[in-house]
Amino acid sequence: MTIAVVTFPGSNCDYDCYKALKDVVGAEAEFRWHRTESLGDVDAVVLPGGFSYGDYLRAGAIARFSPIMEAVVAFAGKGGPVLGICNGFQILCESGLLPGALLRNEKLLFSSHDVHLRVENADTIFTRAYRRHDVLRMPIAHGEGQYYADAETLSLLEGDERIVFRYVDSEGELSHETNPNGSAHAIAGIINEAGNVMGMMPHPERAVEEILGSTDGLGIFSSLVEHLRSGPAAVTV
Amino acid sequence: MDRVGREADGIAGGGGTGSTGAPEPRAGDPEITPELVREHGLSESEYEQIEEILGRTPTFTELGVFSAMWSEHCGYKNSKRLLRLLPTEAPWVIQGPGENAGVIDIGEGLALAFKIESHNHPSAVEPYQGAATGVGGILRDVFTMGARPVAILNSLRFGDLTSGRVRYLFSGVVKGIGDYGNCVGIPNIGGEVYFDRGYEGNPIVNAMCLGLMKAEDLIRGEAEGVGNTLMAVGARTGRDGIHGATFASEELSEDSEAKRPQVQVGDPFTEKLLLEASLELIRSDHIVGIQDMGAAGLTSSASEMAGRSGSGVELDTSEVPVREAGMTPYEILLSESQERMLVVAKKGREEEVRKILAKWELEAEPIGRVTDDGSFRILEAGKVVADVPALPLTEGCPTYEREGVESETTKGLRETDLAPYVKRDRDVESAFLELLGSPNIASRRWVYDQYDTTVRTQTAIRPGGSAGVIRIRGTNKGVAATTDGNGRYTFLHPRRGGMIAVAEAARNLTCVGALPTAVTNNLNFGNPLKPEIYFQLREAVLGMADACRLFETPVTGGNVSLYNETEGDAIYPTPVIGMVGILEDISTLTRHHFRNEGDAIVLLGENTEELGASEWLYVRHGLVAGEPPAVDLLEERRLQHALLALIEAGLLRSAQDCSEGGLACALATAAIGDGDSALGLHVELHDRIDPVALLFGEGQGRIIVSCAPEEETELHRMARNHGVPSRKLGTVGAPGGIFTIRAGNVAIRQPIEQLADAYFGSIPSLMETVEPATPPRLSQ
Amino acid sequence: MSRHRVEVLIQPRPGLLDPEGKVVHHALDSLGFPGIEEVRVGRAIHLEVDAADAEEARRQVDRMCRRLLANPVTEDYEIRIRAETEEERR
Amino acid sequence: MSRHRVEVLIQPRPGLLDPEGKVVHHALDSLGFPGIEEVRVGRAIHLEVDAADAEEARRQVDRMCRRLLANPVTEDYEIRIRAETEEERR
Ligand SMILES: Nc1ncnc2c1ncn2[C@@H]1O[C@H](COP(=O)(O)OP(=O)(O)O)[C@@H](O)[C@H]1O
Ligand SMILES: [Mg+2]
Repeated sequence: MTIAVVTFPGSNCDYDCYKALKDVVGAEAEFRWHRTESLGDVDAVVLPGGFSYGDYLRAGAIARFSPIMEAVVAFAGKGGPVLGICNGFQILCESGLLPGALLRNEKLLFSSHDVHLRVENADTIFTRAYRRHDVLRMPIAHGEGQYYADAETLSLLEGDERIVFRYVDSEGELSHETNPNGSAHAIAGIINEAGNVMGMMPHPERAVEEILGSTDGLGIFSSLVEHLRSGPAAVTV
Repeated sequence: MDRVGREADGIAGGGGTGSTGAPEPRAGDPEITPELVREHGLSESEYEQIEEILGRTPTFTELGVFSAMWSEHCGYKNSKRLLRLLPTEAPWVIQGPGENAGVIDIGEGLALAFKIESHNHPSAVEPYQGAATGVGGILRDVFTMGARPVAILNSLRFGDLTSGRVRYLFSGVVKGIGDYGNCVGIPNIGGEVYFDRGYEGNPIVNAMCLGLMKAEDLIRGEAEGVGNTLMAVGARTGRDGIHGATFASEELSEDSEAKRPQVQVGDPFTEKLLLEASLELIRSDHIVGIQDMGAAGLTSSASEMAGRSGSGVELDTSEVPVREAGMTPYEILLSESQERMLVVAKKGREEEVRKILAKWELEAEPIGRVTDDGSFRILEAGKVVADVPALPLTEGCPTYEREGVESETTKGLRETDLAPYVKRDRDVESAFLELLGSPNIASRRWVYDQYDTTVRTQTAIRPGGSAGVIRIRGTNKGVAATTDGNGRYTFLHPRRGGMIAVAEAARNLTCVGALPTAVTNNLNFGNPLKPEIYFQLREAVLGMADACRLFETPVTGGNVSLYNETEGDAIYPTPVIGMVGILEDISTLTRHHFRNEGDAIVLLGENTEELGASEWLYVRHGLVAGEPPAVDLLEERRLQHALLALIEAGLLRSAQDCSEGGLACALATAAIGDGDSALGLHVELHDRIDPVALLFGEGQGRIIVSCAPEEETELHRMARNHGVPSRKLGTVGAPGGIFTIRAGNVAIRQPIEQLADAYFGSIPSLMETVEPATPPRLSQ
Repeated sequence: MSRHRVEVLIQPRPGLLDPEGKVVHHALDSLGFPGIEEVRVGRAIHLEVDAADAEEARRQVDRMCRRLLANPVTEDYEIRIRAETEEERR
Repeated sequence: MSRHRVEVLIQPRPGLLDPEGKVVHHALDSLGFPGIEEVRVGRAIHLEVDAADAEEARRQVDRMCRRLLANPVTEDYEIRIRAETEEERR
């Protein structure tokens, strides 16, 4: 089983994701350079955080045209699991694999601290290790994380339980103060209709060891690995 | 009389300009006049030395080159002799001062490169870009040594936040530092920021970077091997920041607007690519040297690389990739465009170098070669425009030892009798609340919330604790780092200020359980030609030297920023110490906040009756006066050893030192922690000291620790064995409980949540509710 | 072929909240500027493109906008041909 | 008094590095758009201000630019009065 971690020019969480997968979860992880046109034999893809192309123009706007993205879109189309974290989430929205967009944070400031997330849907291939309404703690670090979609899309997301994580307080309650960027419906992470592409702004790979302050992010990687171990064979693109 | 000397006496000057003959004046270049020389910041006697070295009149290009290399910034004219007083050696020092960054051995085949750098002047003009490019520069200093940057710190000083201009500078600087470091993906793990009207016109922006490498990967900035190829790597050269001095006083003309020095704009995206490409290059076998094109750009990088190796260089400016057409050799040599490197490639490997850069979407162009004639020779399309002996250029800068005299005004301020002020301020509770909300004591979360602190998944202690800590993957070790320096102390008593900066830095490191190991420093001072400023500089350096020697923390490098003045008013003399320490076993890591209800709160060290130079005096009386706290370095060292022993023995639950705001504020921050689980406390103080001094005095050498009640006896026993006074102050209270300190007949009694709100809310509310920050007014 | 100076104005779509505009509006108010009714902050991209004529330049830039420069989910754009020029760059 | 629609175009000063423009230029090139000679990315601020007349509106906005909207050290600005309008807002 192999999970590809894509490196775009300006990615800076690629190594962190790689380490979390390989050293902590014990999965086979490999880097893929953005200029590669094929993913090769892989079972899942992670689009890591960072500042691909410096976040110039709009976060993720330019990376989505990287040669490898065609392969990622095809892979996702065949049901291959794709996880986008932070900048990876932005790239997924820009490339149309996920609906909506990520705007500048409401207060226009970069925001870096631990947040609490409520698991809204524990029945996805990325969240089976959790229970519904578990409260997780992990860092955010972004300047453009305000999730936006039109009303219709939002109600679709709500109705289909495609909102996977919401920003809450430590008790699991919604409040304006704990929404760190002004996201619509306090959305921190969503999944596509087919259930194989998830994007989230917080950084689960930064919450996988005690020394980092939390291990709450582990479940996302272990859910994915568990799914791959029990699930179908690799999708080749 | 000021004493003048040449750094490298006996360096050959005169005559020999190599085989190519003296350069002809270049068409279009101005004539060398005394006026022009003055505009280049060179004194008459310095100019005479240049003529003597060359054996002729310099060309315009050569004049520019000398003026850059012999500037304060590159030549350390007024500080070099003082810097020699600092201890620089220890068995663990691999690379001391003189290279792009210092390097120490941290065991297991690993080395740590680190350095601090100032960007005060650029930040005063354009805070966002000034600070951003400051971070860019310090990152390059570290990765050109072959180390991967792993952490950033920043040390900042501004005027009072009540001024719109100050808020503009503050928010711009913080955003600049954040945007740059975040984009490159280097976590910020700490720093300082202070506000005092003494910095009103002249902010201080110092950035520090730490990098890790295998000791064997160390590479130096040397141009070796005759025939090897010089390559310009990274961003293109534009007219950024060219030699401001020259044009500042030029008569206004048609094209003076076009020629006016441009602000340097940082491009962190290119920096990230350059970082990856450089590390790949260094690990490859294709290059022998690499150096950042920092201050004075191509001039300093090329001549320093030649100077260090004793060889020569020859390069052609028409080969340098430029951003704008029509740039002169003078401009190309002195441009300070960012994100550029000078690389010495092995002859014949140019194509391989180019390929590595191309992978990262960057350019690498051959621009010259290494020679053996000791010359720094510049051509323009094959024609010589400058030919200067490299060693006198890089090492021959005249250095000065000046007269230093303490200012009478300062003496007067220091001798101010503070008793009447103490008498007037009997409401300790309101003083306490005001202090806790003072931007100099309140939480800096507003700042570090804008910095990525967790990228690279190695941050064990983020900003907000005593010192930042990162773990080192693949080992049990950790590295701790901090920056410290108190301008008020140094202003009122420079030598003590220098000592305290070192002592406090070491104390912060020991509080997390790290052994202080080495120092980088940034000397931020006013105009050294003024005797009272030179006095401050010399005294502060002497104090730092004593303390570094005693703590066995050699200085491996640093930076000097002088002339920090506006309209003749100097900033407070501000030596900033950047110190690193090692945790051999990261599981002993200790944090600053209390952990458990019922734990004993114990003070290590003695309370003193010292209120001079305190934040209390500034906040309550608007005064910067009095005698700064005394520091006994031997006692301080004993204290820190005791603390490390206690931590190693596993006795402590927390450790927090007393600094600005004194005992009361240290107790409050230990109780508040990161705000998520603030604990109450109950403390009784029985010292026979005026309660104001007891609560808010900034006496040195004190650490507040907490331990499980059953460990207290053992704690006192061990402290006694180390010759360190220890005594119980009180007990940790309940989550969300009451914070109570009784001192004689006065008391502070507040719900901890309320204190937490004051502590965290102060800077955000100053930044949000007052009229917005406004950009600078420039006459256009 | 001639060179065209083209300006692309990209603005947050009406109805979409514009956090930057809000902050700027508030700042102008508190600096005491009267009578400001609305502020919206967008991007202005200046391009120089070689094209057969102005119409062709516009068509090109329109494709750039749809492909990359503007995000259709959140932004509207407007293209303006500023000038036709063949003069040398400074 | 009437309402004026004003546009402020803010651009990085000539000669200053414009990293964003550089990256966008590069991206457009690699998307296969031909003939692009230069790209610079700036900001566009749209304001509606009440003022006695267009000249007065321009004066006001000019003061706003110098006070807040543009950074004189790194940016140039241009003010355009787009229209005089009293119609109701959408
Ligand atoms: N500019 C800054 N950037 C990052 N962290 C900062 C900054 N200023 C202060 N901090 C952090 O806030 C905490 C308190 O700082 P300070 O009051 O200077 O502590 P101390 O008195 O222990 O030196 C420290 O953890 C420090 O690293
Ligand atoms: Mg401090």
